Amino acid sequence: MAAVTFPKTSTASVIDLEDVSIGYGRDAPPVLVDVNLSVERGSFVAIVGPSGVGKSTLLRVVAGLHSARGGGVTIHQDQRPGHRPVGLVFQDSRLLPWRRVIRNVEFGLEGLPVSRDERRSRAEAALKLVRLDGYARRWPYELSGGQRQRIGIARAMAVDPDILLMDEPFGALDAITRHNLQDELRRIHQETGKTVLFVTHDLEEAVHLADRIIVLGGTPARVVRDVRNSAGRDGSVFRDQVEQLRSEIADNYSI
Amino acid sequence: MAAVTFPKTSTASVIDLEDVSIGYGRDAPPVLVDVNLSVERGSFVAIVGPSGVGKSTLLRVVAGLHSARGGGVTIHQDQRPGHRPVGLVFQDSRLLPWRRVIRNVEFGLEGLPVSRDERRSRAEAALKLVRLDGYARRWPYELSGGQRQRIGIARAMAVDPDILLMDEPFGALDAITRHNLQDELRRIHQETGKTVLFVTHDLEEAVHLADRIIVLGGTPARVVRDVRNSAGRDGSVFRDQVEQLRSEIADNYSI
Amino acid sequence: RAADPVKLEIGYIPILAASPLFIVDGQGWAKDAGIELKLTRFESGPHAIQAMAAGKIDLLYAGVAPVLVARTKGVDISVIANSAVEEMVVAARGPFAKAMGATPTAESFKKFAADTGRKPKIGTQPPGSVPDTVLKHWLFKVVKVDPADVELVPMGIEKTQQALLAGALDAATIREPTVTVTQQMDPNVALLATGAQMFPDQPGTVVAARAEVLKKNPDAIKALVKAHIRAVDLIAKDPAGSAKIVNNYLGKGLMEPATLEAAFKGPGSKFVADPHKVVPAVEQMMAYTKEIGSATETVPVAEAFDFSFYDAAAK
Amino acid sequence: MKTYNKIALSALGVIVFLLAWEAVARSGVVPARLLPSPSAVPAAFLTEFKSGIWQAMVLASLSHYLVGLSLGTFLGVSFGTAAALWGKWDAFQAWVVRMLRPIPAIAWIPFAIIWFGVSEGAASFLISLTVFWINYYASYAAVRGVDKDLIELGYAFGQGGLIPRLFKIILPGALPGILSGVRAGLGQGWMTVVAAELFGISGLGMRMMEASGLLATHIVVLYMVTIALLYGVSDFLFMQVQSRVLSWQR
Amino acid sequence: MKTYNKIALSALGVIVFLLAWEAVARSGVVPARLLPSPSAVPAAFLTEFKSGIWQAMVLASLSHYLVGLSLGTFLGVSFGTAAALWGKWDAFQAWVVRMLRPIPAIAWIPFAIIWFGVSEGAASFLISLTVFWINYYASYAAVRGVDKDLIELGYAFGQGGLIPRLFKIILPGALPGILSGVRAGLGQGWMTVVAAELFGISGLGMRMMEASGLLATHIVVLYMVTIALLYGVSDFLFMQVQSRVLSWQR
Ligand SMILES: Nc1ncnc2c1ncn2[C@@H]1O[C@H](COP(=O)(O)OP(=O)(O)OP(=O)(O)O)[C@@H](O)[C@H]1O
Ligand SMILES: Nc1ncnc2c1ncn2[C@@H]1O[C@H](COP(=O)(O)OP(=O)(O)OP(=O)(O)O)[C@@H](O)[C@H]1O
Ligand SMILES: [Mg+2]
Ligand SMILES: [Mg+2]
Repeated sequence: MAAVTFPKTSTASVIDLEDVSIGYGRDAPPVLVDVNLSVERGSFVAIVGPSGVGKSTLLRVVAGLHSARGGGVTIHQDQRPGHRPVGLVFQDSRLLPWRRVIRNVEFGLEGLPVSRDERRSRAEAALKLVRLDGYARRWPYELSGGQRQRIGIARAMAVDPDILLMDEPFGALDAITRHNLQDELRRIHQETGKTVLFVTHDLEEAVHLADRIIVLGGTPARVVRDVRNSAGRDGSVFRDQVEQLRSEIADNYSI
Repeated sequence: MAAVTFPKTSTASVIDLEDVSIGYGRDAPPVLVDVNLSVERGSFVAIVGPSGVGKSTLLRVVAGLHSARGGGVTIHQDQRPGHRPVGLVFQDSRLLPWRRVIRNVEFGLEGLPVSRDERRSRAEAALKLVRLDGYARRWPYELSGGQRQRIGIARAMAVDPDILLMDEPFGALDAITRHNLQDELRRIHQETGKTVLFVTHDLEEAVHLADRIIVLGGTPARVVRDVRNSAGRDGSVFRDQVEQLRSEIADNYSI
Repeated sequence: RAADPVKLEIGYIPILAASPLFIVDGQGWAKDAGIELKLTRFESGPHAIQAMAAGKIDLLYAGVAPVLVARTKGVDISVIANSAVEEMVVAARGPFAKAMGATPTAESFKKFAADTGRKPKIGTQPPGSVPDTVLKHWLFKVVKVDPADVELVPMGIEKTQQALLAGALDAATIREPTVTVTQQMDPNVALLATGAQMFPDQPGTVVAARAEVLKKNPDAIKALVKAHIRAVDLIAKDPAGSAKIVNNYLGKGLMEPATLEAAFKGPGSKFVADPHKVVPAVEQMMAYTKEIGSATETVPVAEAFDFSFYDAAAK
Repeated sequence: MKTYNKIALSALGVIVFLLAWEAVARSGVVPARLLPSPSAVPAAFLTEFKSGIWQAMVLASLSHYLVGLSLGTFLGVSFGTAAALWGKWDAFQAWVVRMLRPIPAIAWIPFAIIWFGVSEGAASFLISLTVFWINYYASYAAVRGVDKDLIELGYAFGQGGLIPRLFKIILPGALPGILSGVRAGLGQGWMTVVAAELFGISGLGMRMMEASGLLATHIVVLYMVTIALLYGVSDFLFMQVQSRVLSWQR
Repeated sequence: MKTYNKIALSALGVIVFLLAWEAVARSGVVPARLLPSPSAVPAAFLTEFKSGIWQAMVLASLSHYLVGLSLGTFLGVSFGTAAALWGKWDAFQAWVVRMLRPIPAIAWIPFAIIWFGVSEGAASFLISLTVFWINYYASYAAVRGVDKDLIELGYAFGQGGLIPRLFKIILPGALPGILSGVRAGLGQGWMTVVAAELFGISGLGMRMMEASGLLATHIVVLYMVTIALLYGVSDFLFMQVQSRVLSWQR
């Protein structure tokens, strides 16, 4: 679980993947190969690609949860007291069933040098952010799908990480809630300079939020496209960008 | 688990909800109230509404998995041999972890008067439909999020139901896979005349697929809008319809 | 004999006093008399009595005490012959054995308690059993020990010797063949009192039968008692030969026949087949049991005995 | 189901059971001297209670039981969890455990005597042994079955170290299984109390053996009922606590 | 961990255990007559084997064990599952179970004798009893813990009837917990074999008690080791089967 290096020096790139290949099991063919990716500090990177291409797998490797088969994974991020360097939103919401909502949100704060009161107030703030402040005392099973997903977002936000890894965080949300949270995320990103790695299926969302978009494709998958993006929220530049991505993905659609 | 009536007579409406109110627990306030809904045979109805409004709950009541607190729920559907009257795609994929993919897809066919070979071939066809024919022998934990969701769709398709209840079935899918499956679903709907009840967060998807759109909103939630929809796939009618729905939902957005 | 053999199930406890039964079976005397024996072994008297009360066992080689108790509880069984008397002895080990010397006295008990700062622990079986009664008789009637100077620990038969050898007990009431075995294993184990010293004519193992069986197969029982008498005689005449036969039933592969022979010749082995001879001792013991409060009523002892089979067989 | 319905059903169950027992005892199918009817129990209780024996025996056994139970449960859960967590330790101890596991309480008695003498400690030791094994296996399986995804979640949020992983993920996740072992041990402990008092340690078990030797079956049954009540109450309380602890389970 | 690493570690564990035992036996900490050294076992085995006693006893006990184990496991899983499934039945039997549960094997012996006589059946009955309880509680908890969402899934796909629900959802879902109970019962059965052969039924237990009564401790230890091996092999095989059956568990 610790094939990731955390060097002390702070450089411009926060995440460095060099010739990384990733696979499950010993003998199975690799899922991802030749991944070279260097993410600048403070950038907002979206990852898109067909279902099953390896987006979640890539995120898990960056988070240090899965070791790469080959190549080098480096995270340049110091540990600030009271924060976790990395916060992860899972594709499945993955709440601890034996903790009430508020305690699930506090989970990542435990073990940090943070007082009990601060922990609680940060968790409450995160709950408010995802508009679930009335649900603090519920059990996870008493939530709707979208509510569960938002608790997962709140949990990652509560640790106030420098690197935010999000695996389709808004997938189960209705348009309005989604827009609200997109706006919040954009605001937080701009105000705090967090680095965000964001997996999404919604190309509009990718173009709308990210300043860089990575397209994965092929079997085994590799980075087939890496675009700088500065299309605004609407207008023809935006449309063009989305359409271009769509065809890009379609060309490399194989899974 | 059986508060749903299945009368023998076959009328134009397949699902009839009269003054239904629904809640969890004994004393908690109801989630849905005054739901009056009658779904015509062969129609394609989309249900939209904010996260946590009660869409999944409504589907569970129609499927007979949760009893309504009050009012009448009637399903007018005969049992055809070799088919289930109702097929349900869950919001979470809900696969049986101890069955391989193919056996998960076969699940609903067991107990039907269908030979072992036919069962297998129908399951394989359903797997092919969701483009996962190479994954038959995998365990559920070896799948990506979108793959799991597609197995859930295949399972519901395999029983060839007359009423298809789908709870955000394409939520975790990339644009292309999603479009492919949307087309498949539309084709199946048109060819077989299945009745489809479809929960989605994607208003474009709703307008694109459904011929009727139900908007839920408010606390406790009720049907705030019930629109016939015949906007095509693109063009200004389509856009207008989507925009109108968006504002409709925003007006009744309270959760 | 034209008739089918009579089938009899006999229960026993694996002690030396059951030897006549082993000889009867081993020599084929029962078969000769047209009886088919099935021997069933029990670890303790109570289980055997329970099996008998449930009608699963016809005859039983067991201590006289459980048989009498069973009668008071309405189990219709009678003693038809005796097997052995004066079985229990008191064996001691370690410092306690040394402190007691050749003749234990009340003073030596007191002195041991004073010297070591603890009461000697003596293992025996639960109250109401023969070992407990005769031990108490020896302690409080014969040696006249102050009850405050000893601690009696009731436990199962074979736990007693394990605890003795492990040093958890200072002394214990044991019987053959474990007396011999224990002494062979640990030469420091000394006999403090013989059965006769503990309680003169100390009653021991008897042969008991269910009344129903007695009624149904009087001839077979008579023949069996006859064989039993013959076996008792054989043990006295030929302990070595008997030991070989008995070894097949008792400790086969676990000890040598020589050990059994030594046990037959030791002070803890006295076989008496005549039930008449034990009645007075049993009566005395019953009286004493009541005196020390282990039993609430005295059992009419003579009624528990059915001498007719022995008398007929011994003629 | 409503709570009072449950209580009524339970009471009904006990009544049916007692009536069946009384009927069997009276019918003579089972010899009365082997199975006294339940109506004989109150009288037996009064005698034993007045003489003070009942209280003394209950207290003595209760103390063996509690010590043995806590020790066996604690060690069983600890060793079971440890074996499930560390593959190397598991492999190392697997066959040693297989050799020690089937040794019955009776065979441990000599060791109990050697290590503890004829003392309360020996009885507690024997009780803790059986309780230990049940908890060992239950915990082992429960810890093995903890959702790997949740462990991954722990690593993702800095709770991957041994202590937080153990206390925040593994033990809570394994709790239902562990508690089922504890519950089974609760009863197994009482089953062993009797065997553990067979060698001179006073308590319910010893009194029962004494009474059984004298065929005083009504006394035996009295103590059986006593054990049943003691166990019944503790099991009931345990279930109450468990249903609170596991209230997240639906 | 590689398989051969595992095997090496296990072998190491057993060797360390045997050496420690030999050391204790030789050191005299424990009187030699109470604990023979393991090196005395082969000689004892030869004697017993040549006389044919060993084979006879092993076969006899094995048959009691197998019958008791299968019966106890089957009934325990059945009753535990039933109680977990039907609230009414659960409430009805809850307190009756609480009364019967703590009754030790020894106290059941009279009933075993009454119902089965002094026979193999009685021994199997006693073994099945302890095995029953362990499986009862393990199954109860396991069935209770089955994911309610999966049961709902069953209803949604026409598998809500008792039979399909039970065999397609509940039992597979509860399987890890049930198997942990079966495994614990596997050992508990051997622990009870000895107690079950205390009253005239021949087998390992009886032979051990006989030897123990005559202080032939090397024979006692021989049979302990025999039981350990029999159990060890069956537990090992069980684990192999289990890891195949639960291969979906990651
Ligand atoms: N088991 C439960 N106990 C109590 N409340 C519940 C339970 N399940 C759901 N709820 C509540 O009922 C409401 C409706 O839930 P439901 O799952 O139907 O929402 P939904 O419309 O499907 O939302 P989403 O789009 O997020 O999936 C929510 O507010 C939720 O918190
Ligand atoms: N535990 C596993 N064992 C074997 N293969 C796996 C495992 N987990 C995932 N895979 C395979 O690896 C590939 C990549 O999976 P991953 O979850 O990264 O996809 P994804 O890009 O996140 O897809 P989605 O958009 O559907 O979530 C898939 O083909 C999947 O089947
Ligand atoms: Mg994914
Ligand atoms: Mg929902």
